[in-house]
Amino acid sequence: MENHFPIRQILDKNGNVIAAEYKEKITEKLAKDFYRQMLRLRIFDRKAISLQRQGRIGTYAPFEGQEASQVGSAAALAGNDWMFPTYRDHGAAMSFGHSLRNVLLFWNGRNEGCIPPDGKRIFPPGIPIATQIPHAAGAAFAEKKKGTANAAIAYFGDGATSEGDFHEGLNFASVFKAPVVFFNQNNQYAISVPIEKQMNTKTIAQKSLAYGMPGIRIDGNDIFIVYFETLKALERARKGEGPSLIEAVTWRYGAHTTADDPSKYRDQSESRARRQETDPVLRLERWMQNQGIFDEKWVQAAEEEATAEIDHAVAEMEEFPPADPAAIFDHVFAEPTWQIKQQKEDYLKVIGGGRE
Amino acid sequence: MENHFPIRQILDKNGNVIAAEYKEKITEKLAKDFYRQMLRLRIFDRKAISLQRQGRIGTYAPFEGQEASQVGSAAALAGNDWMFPTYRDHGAAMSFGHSLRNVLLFWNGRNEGCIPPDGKRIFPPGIPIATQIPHAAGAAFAEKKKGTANAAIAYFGDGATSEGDFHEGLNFASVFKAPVVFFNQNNQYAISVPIEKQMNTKTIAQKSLAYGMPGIRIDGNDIFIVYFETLKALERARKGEGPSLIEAVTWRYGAHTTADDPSKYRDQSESRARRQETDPVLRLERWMQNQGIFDEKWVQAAEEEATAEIDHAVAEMEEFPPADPAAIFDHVFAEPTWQIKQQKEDYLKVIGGGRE
Amino acid sequence: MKTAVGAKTMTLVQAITDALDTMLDERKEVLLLGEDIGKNGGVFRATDGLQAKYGESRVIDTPLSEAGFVGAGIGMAVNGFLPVIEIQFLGFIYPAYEQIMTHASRLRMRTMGHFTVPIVIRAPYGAGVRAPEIHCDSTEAIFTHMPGIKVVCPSSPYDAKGLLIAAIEDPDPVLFLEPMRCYRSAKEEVPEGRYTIEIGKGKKLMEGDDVTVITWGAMVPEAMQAAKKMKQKGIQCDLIDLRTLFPLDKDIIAESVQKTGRTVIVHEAHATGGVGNDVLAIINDTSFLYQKAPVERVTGFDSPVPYFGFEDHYLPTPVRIQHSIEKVMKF
Amino acid sequence: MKTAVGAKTMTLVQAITDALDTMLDERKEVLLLGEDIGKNGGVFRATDGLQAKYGESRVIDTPLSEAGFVGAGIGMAVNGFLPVIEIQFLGFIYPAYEQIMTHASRLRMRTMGHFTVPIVIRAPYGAGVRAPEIHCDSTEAIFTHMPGIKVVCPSSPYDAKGLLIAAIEDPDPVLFLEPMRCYRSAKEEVPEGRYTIEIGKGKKLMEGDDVTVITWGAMVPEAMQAAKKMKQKGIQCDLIDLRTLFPLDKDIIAESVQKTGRTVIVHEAHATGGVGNDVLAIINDTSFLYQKAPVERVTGFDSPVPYFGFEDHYLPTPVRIQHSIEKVMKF
Ligand SMILES: Cc1ncc(C[n+]2csc(CCOP(=O)(O)OP(=O)(O)O)c2C)c(N)n1
Ligand SMILES: Cc1ncc(C[n+]2csc(CCOP(=O)(O)OP(=O)(O)O)c2C)c(N)n1
Ligand SMILES: [Mg+2]
Ligand SMILES: [Mg+2]
Repeated sequence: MENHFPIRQILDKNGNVIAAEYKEKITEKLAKDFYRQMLRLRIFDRKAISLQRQGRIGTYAPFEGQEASQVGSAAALAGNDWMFPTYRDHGAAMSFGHSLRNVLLFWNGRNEGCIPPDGKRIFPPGIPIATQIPHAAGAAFAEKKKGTANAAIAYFGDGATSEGDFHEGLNFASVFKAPVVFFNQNNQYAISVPIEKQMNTKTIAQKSLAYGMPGIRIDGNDIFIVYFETLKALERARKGEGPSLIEAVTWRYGAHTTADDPSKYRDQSESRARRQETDPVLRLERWMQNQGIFDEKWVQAAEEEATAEIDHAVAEMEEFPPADPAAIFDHVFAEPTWQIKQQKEDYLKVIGGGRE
Repeated sequence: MENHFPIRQILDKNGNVIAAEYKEKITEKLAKDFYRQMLRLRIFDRKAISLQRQGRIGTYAPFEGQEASQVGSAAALAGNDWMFPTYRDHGAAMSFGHSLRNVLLFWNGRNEGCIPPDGKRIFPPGIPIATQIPHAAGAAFAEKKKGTANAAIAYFGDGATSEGDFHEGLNFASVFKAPVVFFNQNNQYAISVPIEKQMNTKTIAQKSLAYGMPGIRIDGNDIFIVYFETLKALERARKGEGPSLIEAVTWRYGAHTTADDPSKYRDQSESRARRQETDPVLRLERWMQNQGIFDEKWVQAAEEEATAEIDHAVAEMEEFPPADPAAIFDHVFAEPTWQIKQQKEDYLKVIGGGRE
Repeated sequence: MKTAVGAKTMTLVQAITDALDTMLDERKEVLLLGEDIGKNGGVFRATDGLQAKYGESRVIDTPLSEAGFVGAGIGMAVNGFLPVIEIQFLGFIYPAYEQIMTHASRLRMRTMGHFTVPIVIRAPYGAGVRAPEIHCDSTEAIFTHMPGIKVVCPSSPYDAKGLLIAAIEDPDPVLFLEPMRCYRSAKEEVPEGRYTIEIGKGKKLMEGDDVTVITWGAMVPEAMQAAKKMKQKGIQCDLIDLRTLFPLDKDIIAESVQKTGRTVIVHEAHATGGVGNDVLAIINDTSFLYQKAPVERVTGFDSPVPYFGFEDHYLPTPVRIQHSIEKVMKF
Repeated sequence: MKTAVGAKTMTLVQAITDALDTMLDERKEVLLLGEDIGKNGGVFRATDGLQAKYGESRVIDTPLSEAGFVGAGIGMAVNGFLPVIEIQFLGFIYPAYEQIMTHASRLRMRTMGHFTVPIVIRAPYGAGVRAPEIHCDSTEAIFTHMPGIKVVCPSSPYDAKGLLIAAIEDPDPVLFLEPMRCYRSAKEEVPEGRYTIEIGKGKKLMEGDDVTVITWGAMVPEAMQAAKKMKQKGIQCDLIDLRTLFPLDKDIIAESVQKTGRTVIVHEAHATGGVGNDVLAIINDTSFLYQKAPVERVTGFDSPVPYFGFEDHYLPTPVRIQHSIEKVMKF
């Protein structure tokens, strides 16, 4: 099966385009745009970790190492498409237009963080593993019923493929030819569990065969293959040809979340080696260097711009009004039931001016 | 995929052995034994339907048409193996040694019907679809841990493949190389839903690829291929090579259950045609005829023997003591909790000598 | 809002079909999802004829996968549709429990109203029809404890139609429980066309000053029978059909208990953790000083619903209800 | 039965590890299943070091599939093993709800004792540690309503070890809830080796004649704090840690309420359908004439557990508990 599903690349690890048919399509503009976005996300991710360490936000799930998968796939979406991210895909969400402030609010335990910008159809991050997969199938099926050309993308990890909801979601989508792309980031670990203990297959792409849908295995650290293959899958979807499964093979450098200690279960030298060899940002940098278009000053400017944007978002997050307890009661139903009304009234009475 | 998973046969529909390597293995004794068992089950099944019509048992799920799948697979088991049947697999259970009386009791709403004969490891019929699949994986894994050569077989239908538990059970078994055979009877309908609406694949066997386990598609009305392929899969399991998936393509002639009216959703002429062409009993009869060993008298004797056995079981079922309400309370926990003790006491007081 | 014009005599299950038909006709966002609901018209025929009338794009047979189609239904609801999902029997809803618990019921709160899930999940429930195991569960309490979803349970054709239409129009998820034992046991006049019954309101079925009897769904006829028997003995029951299990109708409970001071609650679910205890809590909170006797609960036992050979022992009967009425009267 | 020899000071989570270690050592049928419990030692380190000590064949990292490994655990339990299954957080048990509801809890009854399921399902539960959503649920009531499974919830290291060993030795399925907020918040002397605490028995933490305060798990320290404050005001609380949520300790509740006549129940789960209502039902059934005031319930609200930015508002606090104590005293 591994032979049937080789890891496809456009850019090899030295930054050379090895798929000639893409030479034309890879423009300086595209590359620079991707580079800027990945840089921005990486800075965000590191900032968030440091905010967590300082107790300024709660537990945080970093995605460093997976930027190409997230930026490349999100870039393939059209504005009206639906995105169903997990707790590790705020990279994709932010590059699709989610507000940085809200992403930070989410990690700071605020429901406000689940609200996407106006018009952006980004679902709140899926916490119970794989449960977002049927949602994406359903939202996509709804688009099909409305007769639009919109599609949906569902993100999930290697571990998520073990859950029943993965199976049920893919089966549902395949039966109804729903316009959805199932985008798997195979970072080869589910917390501490390596993929060999997660499944008896060498690839995730081959699971597509169980649903009669196209499946492809790609280098998730090669932003071009991620972008172009996601685009293809979305085109199929828009044309009514149904769902596809993409396995983007990647790696998280850091901990599962800031509450995790990866040295308990894996040799950290592997992450260090991968940073040198297969890093998504570095790879694109090498291509740009090969093209002679890599400009340190431009990078520095991009970094500064991103840092300023992120700092601004952090400030916004920190200036955000404190949690209003009314929110606990006001959004359970469109109209609160008597229980909730009474509980709200009682509680506000107890705390009076404020909470002890 | 259909080409990768052709429907394999040993016996073609005219009763000719088309797989030469099996010529030796198919003995008169084996054939007669299989014939007798299928006959017995068919008589049982028809009797049960008529009992239901007469109100002598409750809703009943018939299996007529699927006898070869059930007898052939059960015959491949060793005495200490585990069987996890569904509500439609009491054919398999009875040919593995379950008591006819208890099977009838089950369909008459008696928990006593779930108790297999001493030493027989037959689970009660799985009612919530696909939930028995992880049990079989676990029981098999336990045998492996104990270091025995015992295996387990899990039965399930085409519809069951859509449930999460199918996926999770197969994945679990494949990761731990549990000695279990996943035996699918693809009768092409889940109540009224035809397989084309159940899944986007043409075969169920190909779903094995998602778990890195061997999968095979066989003619479920050819008892020889069923028997020999199940035997092979069990051998693999016993040798520590892990689980397999068998798709036995078959057909139920009758209703989903006695509460179902198949004319609502399918043309009954198809069932009639299949009876003439692909019936499992008839096929074996043809082979025996081709061999010149088919003996009407022997058949008649076998029929009479089965009928007598079944009538006896019906009588036993009907003479069985009436439901003792104590059973509701006495088997919830090893030791009843105070709630249950009190509820039992109160209830027995209310009904006094008997229930109104 | 259309006004009902004529009326027809129908069973509860026919009233369900009629409600679905009415709403499929009125609102193009309504669609039905479930197992065997198309050609087959559902195993209880609740959707009979609807696929023929509205087509396969509105009445959709799904794969056998409760988590899958409830999950997909959530996605469709978020994206503008009003899915009405049939679970074949309540005992088969458990594979979808996670989707309901962590998504359908929470999405409004999680997103402070940005995304909402206006789905209805219909499920026949309860014992007493000699069905195989797991087909007989009455596990409403595992949903009433779940904030963010309403739970409705009619006992008559008229209520069934009006409440189902209200559920479909409700902007939040509603679990709609149908007492299968009552599906065809009685007929009643049901108005044609659209009408609604307010979710959260119980109904007084009998007026009496002596004892309050509170029940719902398939236990309504049993309680009614007991109440009639008691009337012959000179004890007047105030009989309440709750109709909605979350939110409970606090006022109807308090009003009645404050009048009678004596209460018997009847439900077929297990005693421990049953919705009866929520009724008890309302009595505690609203009517403590009016109580003349401890509340009696007549319920299914704290054992799994047994196989049908035992179910008549398991289910509350008029006799058990009468015993409890006498007990609270004698206290 | 070994007798404990020495004792060590440890936290609740260490006591859990110790109990598992003890039982892995004592009975070769015991094995652990779950996500990340091997090398990683569990996300809370409850199984830390156990795989190194007992090997991969006894301490087994499973695929990420709760229905799969609970279902397989049932199969293993039926076939002679004593699986102790870790669910990473109670909020992730829902995918396995069907397996627990229709199989683990019913198999003994279905087969009249022929097949049994001696499993333990361990799950950290509760809010208050600033964890992301769904990590904070306290949904014990959807299991206490399920006949055939016991539900245990210790609040101290000593109880945790003794109850977990009792759960592992129990011939029936036990859901073992661990208040993650108490995992490391206090230490206590815990005997070495095997000892058990009877499932179904509560514990008196403070004696008082004025008001009964009933709670469990992570709310014990909150209630204790409130009780101490009240003592300063001259009100003596009879403080009960239930420790087991099914079957509840009827006697300890009745004895205390009959003494004080006033009751405050504290739990972090939602009010509607909470286990508090079962306590209320016991009081109704056993102590009606002793009650001097309606029972007060201090609970989480009838809203989904909010994101952690709001959780301090959601959770019962000593102040809310004191308010309720004062309310029942003043009635
Ligand atoms: C149903 C459920 N079970 C367990 C968890 C706890 N958990 C959070 S993330 C995670 C691992 C997920 O691995 P994978 O799908 O590979 O995604 P990754 O974290 O690597 O991006 C687990 C077990 C959960 N969130 N939901
Ligand atoms: C979880 C669950 N959902 C729904 C049902 C109702 N039901 C009983 S049998 C059946 C169809 C099963 O089809 P298949 O797996 O093909 O087996 P077959 O009946 O054809 O043998 C359905 C939907 C059930 N028993 N369990
Ligand atoms: Mg991963
Ligand atoms: Mg079938």
